[in-house]
Amino acid sequence: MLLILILALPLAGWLLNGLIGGRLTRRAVGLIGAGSVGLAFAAALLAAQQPAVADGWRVVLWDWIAAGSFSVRLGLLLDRLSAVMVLIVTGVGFLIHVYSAGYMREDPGYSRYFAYLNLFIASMLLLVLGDTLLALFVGWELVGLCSYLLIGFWFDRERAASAGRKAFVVNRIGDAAFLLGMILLALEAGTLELAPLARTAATIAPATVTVITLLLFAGATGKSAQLPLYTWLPDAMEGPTPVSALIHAATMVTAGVYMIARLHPLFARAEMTQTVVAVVGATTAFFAATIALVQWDLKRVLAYSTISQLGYMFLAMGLLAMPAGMFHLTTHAFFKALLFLAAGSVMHAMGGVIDLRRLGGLAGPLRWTMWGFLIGALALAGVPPFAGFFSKDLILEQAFERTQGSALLLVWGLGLLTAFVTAVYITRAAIMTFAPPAAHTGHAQRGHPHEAPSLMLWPMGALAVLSAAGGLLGSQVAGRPLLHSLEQFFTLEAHAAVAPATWLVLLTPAVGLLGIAAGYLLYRGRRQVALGWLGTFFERQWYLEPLYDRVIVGGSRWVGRMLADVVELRVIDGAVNGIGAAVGRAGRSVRAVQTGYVRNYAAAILAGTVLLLGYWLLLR
Amino acid sequence: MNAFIEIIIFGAAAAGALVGAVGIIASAAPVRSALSLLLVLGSLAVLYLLLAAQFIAVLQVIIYAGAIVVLFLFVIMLLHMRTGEGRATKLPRQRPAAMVLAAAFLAVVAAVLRGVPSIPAAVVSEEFGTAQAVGRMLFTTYVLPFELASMVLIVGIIAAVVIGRGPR
Amino acid sequence: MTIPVPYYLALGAVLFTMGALGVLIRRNALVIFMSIELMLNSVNLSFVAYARQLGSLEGQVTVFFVMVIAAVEVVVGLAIIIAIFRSRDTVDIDDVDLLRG
Amino acid sequence: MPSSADLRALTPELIVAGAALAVLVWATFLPPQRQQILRWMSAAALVAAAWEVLVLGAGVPSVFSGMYARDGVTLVLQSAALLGALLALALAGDYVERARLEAGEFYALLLVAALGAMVMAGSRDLIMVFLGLETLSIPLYVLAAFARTDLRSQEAGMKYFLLGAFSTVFFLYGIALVYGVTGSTSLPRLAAASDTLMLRVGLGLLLIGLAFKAAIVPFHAWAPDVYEGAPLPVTAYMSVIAKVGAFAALLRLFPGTLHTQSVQWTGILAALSTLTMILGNLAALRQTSLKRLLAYSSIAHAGFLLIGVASGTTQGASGVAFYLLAYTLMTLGAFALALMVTRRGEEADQIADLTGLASRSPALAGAMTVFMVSLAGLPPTAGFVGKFYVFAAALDAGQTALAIVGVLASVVSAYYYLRVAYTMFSGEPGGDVTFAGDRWVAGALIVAVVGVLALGVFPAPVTAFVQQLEQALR
Amino acid sequence: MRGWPLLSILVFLPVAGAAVAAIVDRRREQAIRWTGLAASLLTLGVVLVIFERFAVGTPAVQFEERAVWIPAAGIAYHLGIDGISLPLVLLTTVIMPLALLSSWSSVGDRVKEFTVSMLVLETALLGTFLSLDLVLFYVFWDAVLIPMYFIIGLWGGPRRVYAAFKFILYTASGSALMLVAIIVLYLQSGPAGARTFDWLALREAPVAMPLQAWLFAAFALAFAIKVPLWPLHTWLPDAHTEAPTPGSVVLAAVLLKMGTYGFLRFLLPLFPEASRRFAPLLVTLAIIGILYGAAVSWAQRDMKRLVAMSSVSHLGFVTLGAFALTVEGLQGSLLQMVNHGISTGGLFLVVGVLYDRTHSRLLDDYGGVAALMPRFAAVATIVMLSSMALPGTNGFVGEFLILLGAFRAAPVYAVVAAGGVILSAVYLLWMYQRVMHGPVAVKERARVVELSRRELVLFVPLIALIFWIGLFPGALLSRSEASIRALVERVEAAR
Repeated sequence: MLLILILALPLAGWLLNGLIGGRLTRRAVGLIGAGSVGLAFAAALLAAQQPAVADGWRVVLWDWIAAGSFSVRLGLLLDRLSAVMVLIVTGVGFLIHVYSAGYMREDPGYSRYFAYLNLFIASMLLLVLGDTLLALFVGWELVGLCSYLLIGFWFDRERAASAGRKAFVVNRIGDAAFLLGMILLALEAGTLELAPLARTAATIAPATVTVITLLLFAGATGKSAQLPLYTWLPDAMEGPTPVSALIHAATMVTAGVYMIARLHPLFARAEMTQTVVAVVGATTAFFAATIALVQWDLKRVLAYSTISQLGYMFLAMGLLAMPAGMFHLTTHAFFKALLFLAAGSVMHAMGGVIDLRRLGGLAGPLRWTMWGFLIGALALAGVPPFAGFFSKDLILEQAFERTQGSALLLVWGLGLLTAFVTAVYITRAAIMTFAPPAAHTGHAQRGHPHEAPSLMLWPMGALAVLSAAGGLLGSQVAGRPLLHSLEQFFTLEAHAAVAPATWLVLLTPAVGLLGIAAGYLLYRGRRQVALGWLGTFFERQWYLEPLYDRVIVGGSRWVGRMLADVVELRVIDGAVNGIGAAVGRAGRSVRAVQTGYVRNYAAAILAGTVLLLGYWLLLR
Repeated sequence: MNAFIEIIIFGAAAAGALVGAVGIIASAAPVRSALSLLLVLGSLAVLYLLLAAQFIAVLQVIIYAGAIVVLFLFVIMLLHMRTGEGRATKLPRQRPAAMVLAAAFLAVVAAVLRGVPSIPAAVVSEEFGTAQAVGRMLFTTYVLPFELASMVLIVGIIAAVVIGRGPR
Repeated sequence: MTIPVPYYLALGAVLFTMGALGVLIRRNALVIFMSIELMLNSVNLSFVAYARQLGSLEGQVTVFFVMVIAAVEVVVGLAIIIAIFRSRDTVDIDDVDLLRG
Repeated sequence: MPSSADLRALTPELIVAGAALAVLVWATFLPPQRQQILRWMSAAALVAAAWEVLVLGAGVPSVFSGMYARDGVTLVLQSAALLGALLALALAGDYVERARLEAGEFYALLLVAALGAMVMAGSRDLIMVFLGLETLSIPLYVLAAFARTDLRSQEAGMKYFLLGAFSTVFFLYGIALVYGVTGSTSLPRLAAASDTLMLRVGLGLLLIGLAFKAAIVPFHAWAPDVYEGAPLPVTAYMSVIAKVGAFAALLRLFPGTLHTQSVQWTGILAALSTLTMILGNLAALRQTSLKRLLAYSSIAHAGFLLIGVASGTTQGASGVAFYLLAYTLMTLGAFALALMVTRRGEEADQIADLTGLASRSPALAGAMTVFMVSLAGLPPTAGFVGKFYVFAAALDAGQTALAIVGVLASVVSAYYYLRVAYTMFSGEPGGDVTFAGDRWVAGALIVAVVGVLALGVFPAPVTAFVQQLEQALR
Repeated sequence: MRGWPLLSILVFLPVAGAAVAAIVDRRREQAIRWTGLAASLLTLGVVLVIFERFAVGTPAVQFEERAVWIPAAGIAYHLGIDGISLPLVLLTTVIMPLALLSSWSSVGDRVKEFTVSMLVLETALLGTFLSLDLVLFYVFWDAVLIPMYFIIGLWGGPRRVYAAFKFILYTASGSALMLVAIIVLYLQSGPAGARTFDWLALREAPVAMPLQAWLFAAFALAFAIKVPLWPLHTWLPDAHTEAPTPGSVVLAAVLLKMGTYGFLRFLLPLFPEASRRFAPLLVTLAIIGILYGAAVSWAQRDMKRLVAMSSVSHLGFVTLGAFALTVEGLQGSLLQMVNHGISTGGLFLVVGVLYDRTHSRLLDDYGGVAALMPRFAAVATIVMLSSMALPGTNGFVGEFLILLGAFRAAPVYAVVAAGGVILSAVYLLWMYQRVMHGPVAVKERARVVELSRRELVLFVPLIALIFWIGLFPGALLSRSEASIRALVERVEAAR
């Protein structure tokens, strides 16, 4: 019941806001929106305490699809893994709902916004709580839908609408692969239920497992914006900033990581896939970080940062360092949400301006925001004792351990390099935003930049605390509660829990601090540094974006037009019309035979006679 | 009948029929065509006699030569017709095509007729072909068609009345 | 019977063909009609010849009916030709071509 | 001399012939305004004859010294002929009186033509077939030219007559050759004859004569011109009655008499049928005149009908009979409607003249749609069932290609029939076009609509009826 | 009600309604409209009774009715319903009232003729789905053409005449050869006198192979044109584009299903061996259609054309499922027939709503409609998502089962077809954005008003069905399971 309630609360919020929200006051809408998620969070907290969670608490709702030998029921499953996710989703979700109540205060689509947001929470919860892969997939697609709706929330802007569409379509590409992987799994394992997966996975041939996991991972690259399907996430910044914080930083984009964690019995049996995941993760991490270095749009900096950090998580997942990956997922949810909310606060203050070149000097007017941003930035840069340090450090440690002595050590190297770049770009962003001199000459219509209302500040505060102290969840100091719980869940082959070498532990923060220093040196005084040809290379997204745009999008567009204008109209329909025209022409020429002259007709009769008699005589 | 005379008569009648046929289709003036037709009809009447069809021969003279050809001539006079084919033809290809078709038709028929084994003609009685013999058949076995023919004749009358009648 | 029956039949066939030729090449409706009469007569000749060969009177009876029908056809045909001549002042069959297509 | 049994078997023909004479004679004594009586008389005679046909049934295989039969073929095809004549009569009356044609003569000719078709159905001797053919044809020549001051009517009469006479000679020559081979003109004797080249030529020539009457390609060329030129009710009548007569004779001759040699002629008939369907349908595609359209339609249907004959089976024959009934109803129905469309009292035979008929009279438009759908061979109409039967017969006889050509030709035909239907429902009628008909025409229309639908939905009784001809052919 | 000939009542109820509508005075348009609606709703009621009483778990034909029709030719009036026809009958009767209701605004002239045409069409459609005698089936099959021809030709757009003729000639060509095949099937069914057109009997003794292949080809051609399967589809865009809204709705929702229904009802059981042998061919065409239809949709400027081409793509999925020859695929195929009816029918209603307001179908004439008609935008979104097969909607269940079944048959089928999953999002979202999003760009803003109450009523049942089938597909799947399973066994057995 409690489980169902977690899911039902945001759903109810969606229905209420969606159907009658237009007739309610803004206060009521906000209350329903945020309240339902808050209550869901409370319920989740309660549920997570239940002892049943340890072995997987399952509630079956109804038989869903049954055809032939395939059948699947719809149900919910709360175990150690999903509990973490549920708490993140409802918790961070609640904070962002509250923030949104302030941020969106003046928007005409207030109730629609909250309806979408509630639907998103419900979908995300379904994704997390689904007890079958199919239910997970339902949530998976529904969060994609909500993402589409929310990116394109200001649909009267062409760019926002296009960005939403792009997000959906790119995700669909991954989803198609996911779907195929899921179908193959269903056919091989005979079931899509998650609980017995550990058992059934063993019965599938290793090669098949590799295919299944690769397909599923392809789905994850879409949802979690990894190479090569990362391209939608930067564009998704067209949506309202709290949405970016919730969906495109804290929760939805991590679904791919969660999915791999969820299916770890499968991924654990597919070594080739593991390598692919790790390499893709590491590459993406570095790739996105370099791009973040040259972005002028604050939110895009954060977006690429998100992609980069997700790369870390996949790196961890690929190396089967799953607890570490999930830990980073958690801390990242905190500090990245915080960063986004801070960015939102900046936008709020600046009347929507987000271009780093037009900001600056906001340290004064936006003091609280600045502190929030800085905490988030330090966490991101991996500076102790902020949350990011613990998780990132753990990932790099384990990466080194597990790849030591193989060519895969390269991914560790990339991770380390990325940590440096990360520190540089976040320093750059912080300086550009808050350090003097101010590039803006005041905003005539809105007066001077002013601090956000408390409704927005409080959630930022809460997240700041979490970003600062979230590391405790995985720190020896506090007894590693989160990691401990997860390690019990992931029954992978035990890695000898050796204490990492000290130099390794210190390496990551050192690199981070180095990066901060480098960033300060480079960008102090809000210098706009171009990095030469390298900068251009990064800015063009390593020339991947033009490739996608011209070759893939342009190409398929051209194929579509070609088919529609030439093949369809000229060839296929042309053939059909040609037959019709030929019959018509035949009709006309047959009419011409009817000359009107009796003598011609008589000749026809005689000719017919000769032919008929001749034929009959020659007949056997 | 003397065989020699029979051959002469047949030859003359056949020649008359053929000449007449050519006359019909080749004469420029309709009157000559009509007269040629008369020649054909007469020749055929002679041949009918050779074929022991006295009654038919008589009918041929009375109905065909006597009535039908006269009717044709009447109409020709009535309409003051000259050839009616003065101007150049609109269908230049009709004539050669007609020649070819006619030749082909004749070839087909000839081929079949040649292939038929020649059976000697039946021996027939004196009665054969007389008005009594034919008449008896007409009123016994063929009474139904005979009556039906009368209906057709009535149609001929109606046609003459309705269509032959001048404009109102 | 000195002259074999096939001679008559051959003559009939030739006359028939000439009649058909006349129908096809002449433009004067009356002459065309005469050609048809020629064909009819050639058929009659065949009937009579066959009747002689078979020694059956049926052929001759048939000829009787053909004559009756021929007479009626002449009446109908001439009536129509006269009607056409009255309104068009021609009996050239090639000029009777209002209806076509 | 004929016995009383002979005469009894001939009652329907006698009634019709007698009525023709009576109408002709009485017409001269009637004042012009009372000509209606003639219509009633003719109709009564046709009904009586039909009644007699049904009462007499199919039990007398040979009367008048074997000249004539009152068997299944006679029964079924005479019924069709009388139905056609009756409907055509209903259509003609109003027109004849409006156009001030000689009513007595008109009805007499109509009745004699019907008599000719009836005789063709009952003939067991080629001489009778020939006479029947002429009894049928000559009145039609006259009727075609009946509007004697109208150039087009004259031309129609002239063309029909000349070509008709021309083709009749071929038919006669065929009789002569058959007679020469078999020594008889009797059909039963012909059935026993062995296959010789001479016989083939004879039969081929007979076929040509009948094909001309039925408007089968390439002997069809007269039909469109004559249909267009002849007065509308005459066109309607001849489109039906000539088909009935010709197909009656074809059935008697081919599946009826020559069934032992069916390999000989089925191929030829199939070829003719194919040609006819293709040419008839193609030429109809681009017609603008409704009369001419229906002319090509009648050619096309001759092709469909011939499928049943070409199958060479008795099922095919009964299929032809069913098809003839359906054809009679739907074609005369369509003509009835064409008759009702007039422009300032004149015939308005363009398809475009039907524009907007539906808004003036939805019932008429609906009826016409039924006819067009039926002509196109779509269910649930008589036309569909008829085609179904002949196609089934062809397939049963292994003539798959013929059936395929048939169904495809039907599809082509849907185009021009539905164009007519469409025209009625679109647009507004032209100002000077009126739709009117007397009660007779309306009655004929109702009979035709009900008949077409009834034959389409409940064909079983009529199927059973037409199958009575199968015994006669076996 | 036990013992009533429910199926006959079902089939002929609409025609009875048409008769009533025909005698109402033509000036009382509202009365005629209500008559039509009432008749179609009554029909729906009958179907619901049947749906409720339908025995689950048996492949047997139920509510069977049989009567002598043309004994001489072995033709019977034989109706029956099983798990395969039930969903389609339900679909037909659900769509019809909606189509009629939608005509209230889109059809302004000759209301009587229109209503009569639609009701006659419904009878023909129901008859097609319920006939178990091949001739009876053919009669209904062809009878569908006439009313549809008039609906397109009389109430359609500017090129309606061309479209109507193309529709009828194209589809009639296909069915013509099917008629030949039906007759041959009959002739093969036994010695003269013992032949039959009965589906149940013919199913028991499939004809031998070379002939079976030919008959299969003839039937398949007729069905493929109706579906329409690539490359026989070009009648569809024209017919859809020119037809009035209710015509497009019925055409898309129900008429196209006649073809795919034919696959399941006739091709597979009557020609099992040929079906197996030619399945790869049909699947290949289906997959080409999926991708091609989607690609071409994307390049359209005319909304109706776009939706029409999307039908080619969607029905490619249905065909794929059918010829995967697995229970999952066939179940999905059958369900997807219903789904496509709902979603594409809905899309045409959406376009119709827009067209009623602006009289344009061109994407270029729209933009920002969501700002003017938010409630409509929400409705359109749901319909679009259903068409895109988003999980939670009906489309997903069908597409998933089809892909599952296809994957089981041959993985490559599913892999290529999955491309269609992507492309459907591409063109639908593209259309949606062009119409709904961006700055307001419609010409006469004042006329673009929010959905009326009547229009809302149109969409409510569709949306309900979208979610009902999406979440509880068992109601339909369980009813068809036994029939589909028996069908697959039959095809499997014919080796």
